[in-house]
Amino acid sequence: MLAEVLLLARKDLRIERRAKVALGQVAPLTLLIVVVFAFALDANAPLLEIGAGGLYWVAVLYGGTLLTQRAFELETEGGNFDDFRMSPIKVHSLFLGKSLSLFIQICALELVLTPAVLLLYDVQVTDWLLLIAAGVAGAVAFSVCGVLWGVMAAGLRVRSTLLPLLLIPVLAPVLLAGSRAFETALGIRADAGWSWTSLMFVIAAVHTVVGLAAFGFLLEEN
Amino acid sequence: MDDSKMTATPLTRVLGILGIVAGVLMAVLGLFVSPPDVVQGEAVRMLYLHVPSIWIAYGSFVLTSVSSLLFLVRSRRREDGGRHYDRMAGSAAEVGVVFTGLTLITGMLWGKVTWGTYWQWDARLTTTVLLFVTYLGYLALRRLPADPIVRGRRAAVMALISFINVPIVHYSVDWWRTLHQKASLSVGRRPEITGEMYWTLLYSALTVTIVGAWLIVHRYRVIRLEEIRDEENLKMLISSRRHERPTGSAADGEVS
Amino acid sequence: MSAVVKFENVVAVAGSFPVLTGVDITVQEGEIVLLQGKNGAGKTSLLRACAGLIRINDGSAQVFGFDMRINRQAPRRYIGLLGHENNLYRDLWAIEHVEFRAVAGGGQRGDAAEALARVGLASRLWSVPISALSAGQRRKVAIASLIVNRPRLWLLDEPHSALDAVSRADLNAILKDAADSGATVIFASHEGVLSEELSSRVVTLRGGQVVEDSSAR
Amino acid sequence: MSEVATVAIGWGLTFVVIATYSFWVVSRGRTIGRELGIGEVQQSGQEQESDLSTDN
Repeated sequence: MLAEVLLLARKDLRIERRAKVALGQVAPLTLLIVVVFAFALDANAPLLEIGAGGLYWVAVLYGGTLLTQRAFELETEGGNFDDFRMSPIKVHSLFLGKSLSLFIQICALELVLTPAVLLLYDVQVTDWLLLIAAGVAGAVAFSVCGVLWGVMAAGLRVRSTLLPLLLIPVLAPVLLAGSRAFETALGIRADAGWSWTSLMFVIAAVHTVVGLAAFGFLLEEN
Repeated sequence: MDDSKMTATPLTRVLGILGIVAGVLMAVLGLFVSPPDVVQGEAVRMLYLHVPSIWIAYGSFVLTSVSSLLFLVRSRRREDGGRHYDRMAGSAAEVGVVFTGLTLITGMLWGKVTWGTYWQWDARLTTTVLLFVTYLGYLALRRLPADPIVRGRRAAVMALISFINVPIVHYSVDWWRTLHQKASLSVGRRPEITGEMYWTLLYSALTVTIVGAWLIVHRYRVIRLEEIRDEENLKMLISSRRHERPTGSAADGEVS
Repeated sequence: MSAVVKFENVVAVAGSFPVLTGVDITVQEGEIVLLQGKNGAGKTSLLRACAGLIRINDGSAQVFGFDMRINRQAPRRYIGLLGHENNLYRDLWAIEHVEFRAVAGGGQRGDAAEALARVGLASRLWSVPISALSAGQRRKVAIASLIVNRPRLWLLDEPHSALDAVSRADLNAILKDAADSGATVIFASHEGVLSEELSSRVVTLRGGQVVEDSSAR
Repeated sequence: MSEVATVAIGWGLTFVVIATYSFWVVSRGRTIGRELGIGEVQQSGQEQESDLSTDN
């Protein structure tokens, strides 16, 4: 089981290393979002500082959605899921393998985005441990939900618009928790940062269980 | 299930008339008979719309989730492959979305009068708007043309996952807002509902339930008619394909 | 010898279009069956139905004895499917792609080199991204990905497309070897002449149905 | 906007929304019903084809 998960994840990451879509296109795009936020908010320093946590997670949400679409795009090369379904890899490993590779890509995205937000929005980190924990928690939740809702929308014709519509309402609580946790870590407000981080892990756990149960079913049904 | 070509039958006619009469009575009761609130004055009359709509919206989504579960569990045993449950889930969801929309409209109007702003990020309304978008996604998923069973299964799984999500959304939004409200003075406490107001509210809830039920039954039948039409088109397509002539065939060039 | 594929009056719908409108076909082990028919006659859909990739709406369908209306995923581990388009990971090298398929199917990484050699892909092309290969070379990589798992039922959709004469002969030899060693091969093809001398049996499809079945034997 | 006006708008809007939705559901049921009930007899295959595409 673990071998299959690592096999699939390694395959995805090798494709990513070759194609450089995640770091080559999605990361710069999310950096652009962070800059554009400043344009929108008229580079109003206090406002950007207060909003830093929230804007960061909106950028990650946007990048995460694109990475989720990309993760399934490469499986439906010929326009259908046939080979992915015919794959002798067990369905649970497919789900966890895809989630693992998406998780690593989202973490890479966050590693690029965090310094940018800290510099551009001129905020200091008061609690590094909380910042990292929240970042990881968000990445786990984003990747697991992304793979679950991604497979539901991926095989369909209108997937590029349907996936965000299905995914973002589900990720709204994660965005909420992530923002509050980051604001605590950045010392912008005294809030229960660790409780928000654990909430994100709970959401990720719930979706992992649901994903393990429903992934095989959804893979067949589109 | 009767195969009535129209969606009206004796049952729905009775239900429909009842709904209209009850509706008129509700308007009279809610707008004129029941007293204004000591604090909110006339604005409290929004209560008789807002609370029942939330009630029916959540009720419809519960019905959708229960039907979806039954569809997934029972589809093998029923001779119609559980499609009855799938249709129920679809019709309840759509009616639920309509009432969630009404909840938002009445909620915002009421908020404007009592709190002075249309949108005050109050926990309940924020959760409702997320629910609204979630089930709009569900309806979008149902609209994609596919084999009824395949579409049904896909929609059923989404309904169940979305239902599991409701408490998560509810909890996180509640927690977020209570933190916030503790900081600022909490305004707009619940008006005490006693006496005439209480009965009016109860009556309104009953009326809206009748209207909701009437809508779900009709919407269910529309889905059933759509399925009959699709099946007949399918039979027509199958027979036309079987009679394809060897040379230039009538149905040429479609996807193999 | 039990029948590998046994379809009776099978009807299947993709989206809202009836791709199979009542198919009757039985294939025994070791047979090589050619599916003929115009574009849109249902060849691809029949192959995908055998692989359990589409829902059977009506009729009875069995592959390796599994009832395809109850659990259509069951026989997949014995089946190799070569789709109309090569479902290849274009960013991987040829060898990496086939190695992934080999290990995923429970085989060894080494099997990949052997499979690529058998399909006649020049070894200097093995460590080249698939996106840089020609259509014929990509077809060989796809065929190698199928061979490497040594399936018992081969389902091939236009396998000879984009292959030159030499490669076609190689492919025919591979298919013959597979059939001789007990595998069953069903392939769809346009080029009637070339494929007929290879297959033991020709089945013609039209309008989603089998209209001719020349059990040559 | 005075309280009475708000209440009037609230109730008005609610009844309008419910009425239009009910009308839409019933009329959609009637059109498809008529199409199925009478549709097959006179309409040629082609016309029914066009109905199909406009509907879903």
